[in-house]
Amino acid sequence: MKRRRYLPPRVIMVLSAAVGMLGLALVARSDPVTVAEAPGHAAGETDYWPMVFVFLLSTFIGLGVIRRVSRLLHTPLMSLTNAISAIAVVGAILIAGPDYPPEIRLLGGIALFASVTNIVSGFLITDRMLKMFKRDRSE
Amino acid sequence: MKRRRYLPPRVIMVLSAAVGMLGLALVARSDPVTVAEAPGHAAGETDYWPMVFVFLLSTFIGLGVIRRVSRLLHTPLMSLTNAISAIAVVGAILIAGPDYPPEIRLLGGIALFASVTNIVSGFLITDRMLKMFKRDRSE
Amino acid sequence: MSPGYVELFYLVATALFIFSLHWMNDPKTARRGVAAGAAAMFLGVAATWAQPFVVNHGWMVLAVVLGIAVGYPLSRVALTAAPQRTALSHAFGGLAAALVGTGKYYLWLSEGPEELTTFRMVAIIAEVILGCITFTGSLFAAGKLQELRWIPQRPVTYPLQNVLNIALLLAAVGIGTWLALNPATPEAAYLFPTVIVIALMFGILLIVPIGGADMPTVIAILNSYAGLAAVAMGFVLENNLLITAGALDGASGLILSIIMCKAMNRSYLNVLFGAFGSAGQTATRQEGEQGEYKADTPQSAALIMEQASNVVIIPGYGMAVAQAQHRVRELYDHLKKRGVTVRFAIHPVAGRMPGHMNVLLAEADVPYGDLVEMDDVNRDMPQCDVALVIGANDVVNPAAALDDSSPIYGMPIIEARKARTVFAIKRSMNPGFAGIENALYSDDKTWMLFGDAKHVVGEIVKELSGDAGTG
Amino acid sequence: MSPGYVELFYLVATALFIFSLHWMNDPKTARRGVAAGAAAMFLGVAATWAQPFVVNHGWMVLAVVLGIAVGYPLSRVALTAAPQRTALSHAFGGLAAALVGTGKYYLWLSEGPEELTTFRMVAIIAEVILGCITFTGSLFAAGKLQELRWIPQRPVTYPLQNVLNIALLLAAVGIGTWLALNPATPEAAYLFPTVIVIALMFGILLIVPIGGADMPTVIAILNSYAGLAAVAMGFVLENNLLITAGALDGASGLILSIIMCKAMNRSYLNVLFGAFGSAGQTATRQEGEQGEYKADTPQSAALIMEQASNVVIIPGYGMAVAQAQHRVRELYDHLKKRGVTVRFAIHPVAGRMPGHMNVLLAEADVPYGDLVEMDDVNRDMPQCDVALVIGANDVVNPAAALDDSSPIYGMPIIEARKARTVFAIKRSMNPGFAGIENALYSDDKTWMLFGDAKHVVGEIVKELSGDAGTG
Ligand SMILES: NC(=O)c1ccc[n+]([C@@H]2O[C@H](COP(=O)([O-])OP(=O)(O)OC[C@H]3O[C@@H](n4cnc5c(N)ncnc54)[C@H](OP(=O)(O)O)[C@@H]3O)[C@@H](O)[C@H]2O)c1
Ligand SMILES: NC(=O)c1ccc[n+]([C@@H]2O[C@H](COP(=O)([O-])OP(=O)(O)OC[C@H]3O[C@@H](n4cnc5c(N)ncnc54)[C@H](OP(=O)(O)O)[C@@H]3O)[C@@H](O)[C@H]2O)c1
Repeated sequence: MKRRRYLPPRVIMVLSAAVGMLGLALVARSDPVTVAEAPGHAAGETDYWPMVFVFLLSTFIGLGVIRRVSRLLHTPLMSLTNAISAIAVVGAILIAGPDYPPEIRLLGGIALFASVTNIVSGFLITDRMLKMFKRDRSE
Repeated sequence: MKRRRYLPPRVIMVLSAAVGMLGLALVARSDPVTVAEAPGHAAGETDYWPMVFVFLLSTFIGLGVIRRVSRLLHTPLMSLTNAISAIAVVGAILIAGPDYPPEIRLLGGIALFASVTNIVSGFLITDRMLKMFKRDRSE
Repeated sequence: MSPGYVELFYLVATALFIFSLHWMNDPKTARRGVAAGAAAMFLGVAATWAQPFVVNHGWMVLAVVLGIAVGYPLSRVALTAAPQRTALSHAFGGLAAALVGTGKYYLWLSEGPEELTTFRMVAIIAEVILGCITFTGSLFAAGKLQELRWIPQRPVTYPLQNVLNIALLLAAVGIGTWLALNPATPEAAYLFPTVIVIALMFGILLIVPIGGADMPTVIAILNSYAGLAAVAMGFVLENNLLITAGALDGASGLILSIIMCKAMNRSYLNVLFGAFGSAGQTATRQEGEQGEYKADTPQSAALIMEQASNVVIIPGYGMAVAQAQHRVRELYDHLKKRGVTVRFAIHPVAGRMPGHMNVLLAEADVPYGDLVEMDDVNRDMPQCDVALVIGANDVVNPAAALDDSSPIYGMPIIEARKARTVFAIKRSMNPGFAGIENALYSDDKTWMLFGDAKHVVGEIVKELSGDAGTG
Repeated sequence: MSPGYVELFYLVATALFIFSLHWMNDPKTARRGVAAGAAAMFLGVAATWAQPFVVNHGWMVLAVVLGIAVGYPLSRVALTAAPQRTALSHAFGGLAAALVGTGKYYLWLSEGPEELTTFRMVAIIAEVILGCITFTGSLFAAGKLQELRWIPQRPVTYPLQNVLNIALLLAAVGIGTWLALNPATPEAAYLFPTVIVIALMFGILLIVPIGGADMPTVIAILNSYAGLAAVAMGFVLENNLLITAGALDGASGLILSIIMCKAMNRSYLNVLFGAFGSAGQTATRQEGEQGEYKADTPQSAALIMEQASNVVIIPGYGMAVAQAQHRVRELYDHLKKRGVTVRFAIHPVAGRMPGHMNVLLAEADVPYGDLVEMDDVNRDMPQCDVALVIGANDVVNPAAALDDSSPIYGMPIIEARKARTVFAIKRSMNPGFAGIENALYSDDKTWMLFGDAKHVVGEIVKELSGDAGTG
């Protein structure tokens, strides 16, 4: 099976350059403010760079892995990644869980509800679709 | 061209589990010590997790990318990765450069010398080899 | 960052998410991929919830139970409704991201404005804008796909539309930037909501000019927005799992939308701003000469296929609309039993979402070994006795290959016209998604079989089985 | 972490390193890969050096100049010496890692022992142990490959060798762990150097029992150690670029060594602890019956090849030793000119490093389109008129396929024996790397051409060109 390469290096290059520029913009503004003003966080505040690295590296992995997903499975892939995007549930728990003012917790609760809906429906429907794919009838 | 998959998911799974275990071991020991004892670094110290993420993600990328390197180019690949491992130069600069005691700077200087040797010879010999690969004679 | 044990779980979850997508590269391992993804999600939730500062358990359990109660039925929808479900689900995802961002902002604003560093503000604004756009945009897209009566199917266009949209977006970004630089300013009380409102509006206005049939591409793009919103949330909450999972998602949406654009031979910009298949365009096309055509009966089609040695079935959106896949599988079975070689030619954008035909045929139990990709089947087309087109139109339109004035010119097609005989099942001579005539239907070797796909195929099967009980 | 602008450069450098390796997947883009890698290295160095606390410029420039002075000549070595150069270079890399780790340890010890957290100590110990093993191990491996007189080529084995080695490693790890838990203890003054000495010794003892010909696999493993040492250094210095680049390296060494092990049908453990091809083993093998064989002359070989329509050349380590690749290319040219189809069959572990034959033939200007991989060429072997084996032995040994008592049984080979006629160029009937007889040479259809490969191929070429001036 011949697979096309959907992302020529040029495109990836441009994308990564864009990410880099974004980073630059953040740096230019952010460093003085955070180091000077944020009390108690002085050491931790500027440490967002590792997160940017994690983002860049995961994006590369995503591009590499998704490009190799079988054409056959693009519909289940869409619902699987939809389910994965429900990872926002982690953020929802962090807002809904602690002893915050009730209106904040309400926002978190709604977010939690929405994410759980996605988790449940996303994984189940993906599995339902995949169950149907058979190489031959006997399986 | 048919390429074999050298790393079955099982292997990768085991590897990542191993990394996870290593992490666990570090956690078990590290957290109380660092948080309690390191003055001035209280917020920054426990932040090695992002580095572990960066390590895991880069390893995945490395496995994915290297598996797809053309067989034809395995010799240049060895010398290219050899050159890349000279990235230790960054560490050498950080030891040799600052206003440290002379014996430390000496260590750094030797490390710097060794790494630069690798950088220069590694990239040059790789390029020399690659220059020789031609699809047909006219190129 | 979270405590060590939580990060360890996050690390394992990240690895599992990567394997989850990796295993989707083959139908044999794909279900394992779903299991890995679900396990990763479980680890992420468990590790987060287990932290000591999480105390509102009752409230959260309620939300989870409600989520399961709504999510489970959503997972049982008919597969034809899968695109709508995905869109709806993106809307929920966008909503969650926007709410979390908003919550975190007001929390910091009231408890410690000095926490609102520029970096965090940029991330919060990005999260909220992306979340809001995804929310309303996806809702609207779901409505279009569900063909709700009060949502216009056709692209709605008006003068200066793109200018207005871009101005809106710039306004949101501008206010956001200002907020990022002055996070704790008194004006924030109304400026932050303004950003939210503008982003919500922009989500709708972005989708309004896009035709219902372009929705799958839009959904993939919205998927990548949802992923990026999760990444931004990760930056806000300093949470690596959100960043990795969100980035994987973002990459997935990006690649799927690029695949679709390529298969339709259109550019990204054209999909988003081109108002393709708008009323005006279609009208001009409709004026073109209506070709001559010949109709035939299912009975004679059955006779001819029975005697063929090589039949290629080309399904399209019509098969999905008519829910004809089970009848089609019966046809496949009958022909196979008679020793006819039957294969399915799958165009990458047949139907209304990538892989649409594959899922439908898999649902009807057709082994995927007999589904052939476009490039492979085109090579064998000249050796094909009968090409049976079931509710496909654009994906077999020779204009894409021959007529360089056609809007779909350059789109790769399945070359049904190279087969010895062509049967085409559809309800009328109306055009398909792209709204243009199809010369294949007026070709000498083509016979039209008018009617609903399920009914017509059923008739053919009845004839082949020589038994009235099959229909 | 470093200041923002440094991290930005590191980020770009990381992306470039990834592209660098990605572009190696095709010879057409490979040189761009080298450029990307060099650019990434430059960015990394520049960003690090530019930081204000770097003040010893004179001292560092001296080191850099010396490094260039030594590095440049090392890049001009003959390609046959490429494995030694790589090994030597790994030794330098290991040295650098060990020195940086040591320096950082003593620095923290004297200036602020409270900085020596458990995490950092674990990383420092890992860096120093890996660095030292890589240093002495690679030096020793380079010596073996260079065939230095005072370094034994054959594996050196003695009783309880593996037990001793493992005990040493455990001792180093044990002391290291204790140090990690008590970093600023007064005993550190001698314990830390002890760890270094043990690791240095272990590096040598690890390599001593491994035969010279297993060195390529060992070099790949050492490459991955060097990478991991860089990762550990990254953890110590909290430097993301070191972590990413080191991890890429580690992955590369791992995969290359796995590829080599698979192609030789051996396990990792067997390479490291098996003392394969040791003197004792070879002796037993040598006693086996010496098959009958027939010798022929280059002249008659030239005649037969001229009349063939399909010739496959199978090069091996002997071609590298004799530096015969240029003559081989002349042979290829002459045969091509006469309309003979000539292709090269490349075994994955022919020669002494992966891809060895490819580089040599590329050096001699043979287009890589005519180099065929093992699996592809084996399919066509029965249609091949002449198989010309040039200094290859194990990679064409039928025992790998037929004799399940052979130590190389199960290793995939190039099936020269399926060709109609086989010519084999070597200097004697001595065995190759694995030290075992080769039944191919006593086959009925095989003709031996004894002599140095360069000379013999030269003779054939002379005959073909009918011109004494070509040699
Ligand atoms: N798959 C994707 O990811 C994707 C994404 C975006 C856009 N698209 C676009 O969607 C189009 C897909 O092409 P396609 O050939 O599959 O579909 P199409 O061009 O839309 O044609 C579908 C045909 O099916 C017929 N039909 C509808 N309902 C039917 C029924 N119940 N029974 C029988 N026939 C019926 C219609 O004709 P009658 O009305 O006469 O019956 C229509 O001509 C392409 O233009 C593609 O670019 C696809
Ligand atoms: N490539 C790798 O990555 C790698 C890594 C580790 C191990 N190995 C091992 O290396 C071996 C490679 O197989 P191979 O077939 O290429 O090599 P080989 O089995 O070592 O055989 C080389 C042959 O070349 C002959 N020869 C040596 N010098 C010559 C000269 N100047 N002129 C003519 N002939 C000469 C030798 O015979 P005479 O002495 O009679 O001339 C010898 O039989 C395999 O066993 C493989 O497992 C390879």
